[in-house]
Amino acid sequence: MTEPTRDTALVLKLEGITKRFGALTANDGITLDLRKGEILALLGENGAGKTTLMNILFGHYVADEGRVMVSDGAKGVRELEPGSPHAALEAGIGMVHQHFTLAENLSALDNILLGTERLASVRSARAPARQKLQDLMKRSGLTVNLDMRVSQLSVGEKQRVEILKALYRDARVLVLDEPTAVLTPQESDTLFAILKKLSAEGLGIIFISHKLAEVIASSHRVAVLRGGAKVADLATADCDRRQLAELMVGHAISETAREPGTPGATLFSLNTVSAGSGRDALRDVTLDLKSGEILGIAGVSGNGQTMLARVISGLEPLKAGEMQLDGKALAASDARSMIDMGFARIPEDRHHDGIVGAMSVSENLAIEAIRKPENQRFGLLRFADMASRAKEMIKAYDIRCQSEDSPARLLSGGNIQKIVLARTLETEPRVVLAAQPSRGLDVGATSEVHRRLLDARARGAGVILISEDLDELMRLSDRIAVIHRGELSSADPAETLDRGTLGLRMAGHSTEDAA
Amino acid sequence: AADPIKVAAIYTVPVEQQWVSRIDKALNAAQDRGEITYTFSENVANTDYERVMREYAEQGMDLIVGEAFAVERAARKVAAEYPDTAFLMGSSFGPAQPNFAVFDNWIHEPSYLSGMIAGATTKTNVIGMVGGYAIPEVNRLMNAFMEGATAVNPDVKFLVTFINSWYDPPKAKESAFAMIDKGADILYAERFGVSDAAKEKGILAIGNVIDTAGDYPGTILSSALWHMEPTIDKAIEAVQGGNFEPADYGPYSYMSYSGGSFVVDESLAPADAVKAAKEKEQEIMDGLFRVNVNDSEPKSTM
Amino acid sequence: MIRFEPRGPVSLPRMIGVSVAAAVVALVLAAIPMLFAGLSVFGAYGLMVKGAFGSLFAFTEMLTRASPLILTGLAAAVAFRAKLWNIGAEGQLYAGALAAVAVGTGWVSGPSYVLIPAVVLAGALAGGLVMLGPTLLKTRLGVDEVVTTLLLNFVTILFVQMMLEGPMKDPMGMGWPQSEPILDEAALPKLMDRMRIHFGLIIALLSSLAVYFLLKRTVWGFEIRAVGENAAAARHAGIPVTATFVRVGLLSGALAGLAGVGEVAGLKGYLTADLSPGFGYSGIVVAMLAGLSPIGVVFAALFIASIFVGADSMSRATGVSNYLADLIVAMALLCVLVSGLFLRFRIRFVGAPAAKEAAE
Amino acid sequence: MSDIIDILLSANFWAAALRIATPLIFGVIGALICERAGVLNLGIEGIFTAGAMAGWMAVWLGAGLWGGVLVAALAGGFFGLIHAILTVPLGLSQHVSGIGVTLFATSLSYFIYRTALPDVSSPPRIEAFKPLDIPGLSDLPFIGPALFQQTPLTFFALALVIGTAYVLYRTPLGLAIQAVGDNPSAVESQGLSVYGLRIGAVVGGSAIMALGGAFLTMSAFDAFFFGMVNGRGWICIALTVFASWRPGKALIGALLFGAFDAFQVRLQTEVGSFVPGQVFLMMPYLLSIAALVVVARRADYPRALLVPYFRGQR
Ligand SMILES: Nc1ncnc2c1ncn2[C@@H]1O[C@H](COP(=O)(O)OP(=O)(O)OP(=O)(O)O)[C@@H](O)[C@H]1O
Ligand SMILES: Nc1ncnc2c1ncn2[C@@H]1O[C@H](COP(=O)(O)OP(=O)(O)OP(=O)(O)O)[C@@H](O)[C@H]1O
Ligand SMILES: [Mg+2]
Ligand SMILES: [Mg+2]
Repeated sequence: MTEPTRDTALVLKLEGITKRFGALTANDGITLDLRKGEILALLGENGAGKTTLMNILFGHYVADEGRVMVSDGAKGVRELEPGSPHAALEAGIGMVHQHFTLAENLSALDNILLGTERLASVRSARAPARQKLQDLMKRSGLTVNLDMRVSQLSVGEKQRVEILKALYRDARVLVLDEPTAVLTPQESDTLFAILKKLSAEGLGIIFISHKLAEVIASSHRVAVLRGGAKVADLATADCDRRQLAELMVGHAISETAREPGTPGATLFSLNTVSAGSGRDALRDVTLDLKSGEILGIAGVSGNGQTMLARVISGLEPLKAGEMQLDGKALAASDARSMIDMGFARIPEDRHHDGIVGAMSVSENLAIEAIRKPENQRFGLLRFADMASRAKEMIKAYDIRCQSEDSPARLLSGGNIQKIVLARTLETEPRVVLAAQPSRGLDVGATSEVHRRLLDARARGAGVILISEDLDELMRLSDRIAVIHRGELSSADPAETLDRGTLGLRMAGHSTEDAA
Repeated sequence: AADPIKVAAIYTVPVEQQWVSRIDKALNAAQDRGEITYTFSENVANTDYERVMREYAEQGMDLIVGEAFAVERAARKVAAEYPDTAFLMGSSFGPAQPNFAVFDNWIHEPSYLSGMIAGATTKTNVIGMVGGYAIPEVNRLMNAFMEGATAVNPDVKFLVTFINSWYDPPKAKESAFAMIDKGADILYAERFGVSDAAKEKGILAIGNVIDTAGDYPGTILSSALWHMEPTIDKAIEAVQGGNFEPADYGPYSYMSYSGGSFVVDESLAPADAVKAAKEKEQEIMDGLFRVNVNDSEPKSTM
Repeated sequence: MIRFEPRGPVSLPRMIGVSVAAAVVALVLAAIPMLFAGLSVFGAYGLMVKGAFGSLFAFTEMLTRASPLILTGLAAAVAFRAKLWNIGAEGQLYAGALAAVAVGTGWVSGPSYVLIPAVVLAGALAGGLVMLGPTLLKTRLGVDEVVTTLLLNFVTILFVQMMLEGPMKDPMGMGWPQSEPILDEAALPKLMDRMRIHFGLIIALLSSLAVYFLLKRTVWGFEIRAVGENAAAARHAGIPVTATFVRVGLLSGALAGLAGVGEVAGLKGYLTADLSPGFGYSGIVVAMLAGLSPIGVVFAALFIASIFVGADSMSRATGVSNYLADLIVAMALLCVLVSGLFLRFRIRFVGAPAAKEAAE
Repeated sequence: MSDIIDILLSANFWAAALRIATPLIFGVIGALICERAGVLNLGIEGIFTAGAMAGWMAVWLGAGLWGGVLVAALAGGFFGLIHAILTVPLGLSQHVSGIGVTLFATSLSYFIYRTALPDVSSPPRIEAFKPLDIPGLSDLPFIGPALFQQTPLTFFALALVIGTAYVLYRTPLGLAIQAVGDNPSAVESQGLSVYGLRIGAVVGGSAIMALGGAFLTMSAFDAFFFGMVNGRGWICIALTVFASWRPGKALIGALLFGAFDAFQVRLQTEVGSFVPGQVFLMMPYLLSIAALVVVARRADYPRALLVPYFRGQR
């Protein structure tokens, strides 16, 4: 990529930002600058302080030390009023948060308009706004149905609304916190094409990502945070993946990959299963999983993956068809029975479905087996045993927490995922369902998840891996099936597939079309 | 005169409640005359009643007045433990030794007479009655009223509603409006709000316990009034004289003791009806006629 | 700008200090209406303390009033732990009282050791059953339980009135809508001669310990906490969410029902439709003051009861309108509520147009 | 059966339904505004009482009827502000703060009333609002008597429904209120103040609730009584859910409840001799629950209802 020259106008400067949460120093004297038309990637492990830094920039948090400078047209730079998102917006900073900040009960248009008009106005001026947005959408390629309620939009569309919110206010700096974590490869590609176009028009962009490939492909410059401090600030052209990964974690990491294996007999299968209704429904899905294999499920988000995971997790009743384990139809398929039959289920939304944030790490580790004799006797909990088992798991899975008694809510995403892994895999399950298991995790945590899944496979378990990350699927899966509009294709050996074919199938073209 | 005696009253409802306001009025009058010092607790919850009684007794009250209706057992027990204090309690039961006297609003006699007036005055032969709760103190007066009305006019029909609150004038008013829609041209105003409906729709109302003729000129046809002065004054006199007896003070609410009175707006009632009622009043005073006491819940008759 | 910073575990002296400070602020505020009514403020405070603690009688009265509050407070605490918003303790209390009376007035006969447990169980069961409806409507049909429980209060109390004017009316009651008296064998024992304090207090204290134990140490308690904190994750982890809600609903209703049992079988001896001066609603306040802690509920109930009984007695001694008592309780409640912040957070006042972050 | 139809066809019946509904309309609209912004306001029962007392007292002291309405709204706003401060920036439990406000507003109103008017065996009266009698319109068949027996406050309530719907759906302020009840961070990230919006909504909503109380003492009746609010506030909380937080449905819900109530009064005199009166009194509550069961599946909760917002909290 052609880089904006160093003397292009400075649009933003962070000077010596330090932020502490109690004993924790989340940001440690960070200095960072951004030029007009520049795309800066911000890298770092989970918990390195990326989001915190951006929140300070946008005025959600106030830094303990340091200041934020913004360009002020011809007059050079001035200090941004700390702690005021309003001031940040006025100064032309737009932010797309790590978690969507959309009111789901309003239309896309109203979300974009929110806060741009005087509250005392007697009428919301929707017509002129619509006009401006239409132009903006045409220019940027970010198209959404402006009148649809946000709750009806797909994840990708929501992401676009978030960016439109910033552009509508004529942002000069756009910050995106992990914008691709929930996007499909195609959506990510489109997004970066748009970002490049916008940067060419002079927008300064900062994006946070854990996906090194896109960082390398799409940024001009990379800044790496580790433990709250900036450890590197390089031109992208000067670095490679391995180097960046090492900078992030501070040591070399090995990427795990699948060894060839010999799958056993069919272990678990779905026969013409239908479930759910509407967008995310499953239609006549047939699938078979052998022991000792990883079966990958690829697909663009919103095509029924969530429903498939819910069905196998025992959270959704079947409308038609049946599930079989060892060739016998399952008698019951609620969550409890699935656990008892040896299913390990890793939910796609680990905060929402994976942990009870207010309960302790130890309780979260025991929750699926709370009625098992090792955790209770006569209905009374055995705390000492729970704690000692928790300590073992914390060690074995390298769960970083203050103690087994701290609330799980305080842990980082990667460590929360490790809690889920520990409690589900510890029981040596026969079937593992992993839904988007590395979403939002840093490279270190991701490789840990991969290692665990491969270990389960090596032990003879069957693993169903639902993912939108094609690299991950290609690296881990023995066979890959594609889900599209609630229908599942037959699974083909991973060796016979490439990204292109998968991409076409995910977009709904049949194999014949592809050939 | 003697030193004023200390009197406390305990009401389970606010003092605005018609019933209780009559006691309050009589006690205030006695205080104004310098015979007593008077203090009261209003809106006392059922559970707290016994504690309040004890606190007043402990404070050395000479006379404690109240309503024991929903707290009979507790009230009698407390009274027994404070034999030096005189208790005069509204009660449906009898007096008890050594110090528990009872009273009640025995104004069924004037109620009967106001019923006679209403029965003779109604043109539609429909009378609406709105009450708070169907308790004996209310039922008794309504029944006497209905009996008086049917005595002079066997064709009269009654509409009865209870609003389940002592204090919801808007609701009482709505009930009254509903009755007017059904043809009632006289309303028996047991609760606040009923006479307002009558006044608004230009029909007549019957007053109960308190005199509201001044508030609704031209609307109050007749009223059965309750006067607590005879009862209270008797009790104060007895306490002052040191000869308080656990008697039934109920009869002091009878017309013959001026505890109850009957008033009629003669410009609104037919003259012969007034005459008949006055004659009946005299019979009652002379002990020649007894009004039935019927505590059962009155029901609509149409 | 105010800035909250979360604190770690709270030390006992700090807790006492903050509580005392809250009480002092509440009393200072209470001085405003007292002055408005023309009272001598310090005299009035003295009378308040005397009214709640000044004699054995005052003290037992305070405990008597606290007993139902402990139980309704527990009812709210248990339900709220599971995020089952039971605002219907008032109705459940009446249902419990009605059942206690139905069983305890001669429907069955027998010695005390049979009748008392029968009355207690009947009351608990009735309270639980009243809560079962809203719970099932919530879990099966998604009907908001705040609303159904609230509305059922009115329905239940009307039903009680209907019973008291109909089949359960005391034939010896001179027409008053009240139940027959509870048999002596079915009445809860008094704890002290000549005082009103009764076995309901013991039931309340034992319930508090039992609920503490349940939540803290049992599988069911674990499941209740998990469902309350994150129902979706609990379901994913195989916890029977519906069954847990039903259990919590039954338990919460039963505790409120026990409060009704205490009031009729321990205190009054028979049932009238004005049995409770809003104990069910106060229970919510008690539970929240206690931070939903079953042990804390006992202290919160004692606090509310002593303020009320003390202020009520003071109003009587000074001849001021006794609505003052409710007013002082309300002000104390608001003060204590705010003081909770000082326990959970370190509060800093800082300059600058700052946005400050807070965390639990 | 034909009696029932007669009742339903009578204009007076619908006039009564609208009259009974009026305080509820104020209450539901007020509660709806608070809840749309994410704050449950159980202070409503006390705010009704405060509005009833303050409005009445102002008129009694000579403020004039509309002056009284203003005073009632200010009183409601005052208690709303207490609730708002406790629940929004301080993030305290909305349930307990609401019940605390109910206790506080009720007892303060009673205490002030009794201390100001210590000796009232017959409560003082004011000259209350009179039904509007608009020549021509009042004489229309059916509509005339049903609509034009009403006092100005009823028309004010109807106008308020339309106004609230307009503000909520058509103005930037309304959009912001809807957004802050759904996802406060959406509001904050667009540079608006979450606290400002929520506090404003609670204060405004409470002021409107108080008008429901004022209607009781200044339109439906002309004096203040203890306990006269009689659970009307709680009903509004229920109706808000029934209305799925929409002003139009709120009006329908309040009217339905008013109709149930007007109907039960009429039915009670019809067949009261066979059925205990309580059965009729239960009817509005039971029918409300039944109505709720019907709409429950579609209820569209403000997602942030009951959830306090702290900036930057995880
Ligand atoms: N409000 C807060 N209170 C306490 N600690 C916080 C708060 N916000 C962030 N932290 C802590 O600060 C550290 C940095 O968090 P931050 O969210 O900035 O990480 P991140 O680099 O964005 O990680 P991820 O890649 O997981 O998004 C973490 O340890 C986190 O737990
Ligand atoms: N996130 C939530 N928040 C609040 N309530 C919830 C939540 N999730 C579920 N519930 C309530 O729990 C009820 C029960 O859910 P569900 O029947 O799926 O549980 P379950 O685990 O299958 O229980 P069981 O197997 O015992 O029937 C739901 O109808 C709903 O009312
Ligand atoms: Mg982050
Ligand atoms: Mg289920």
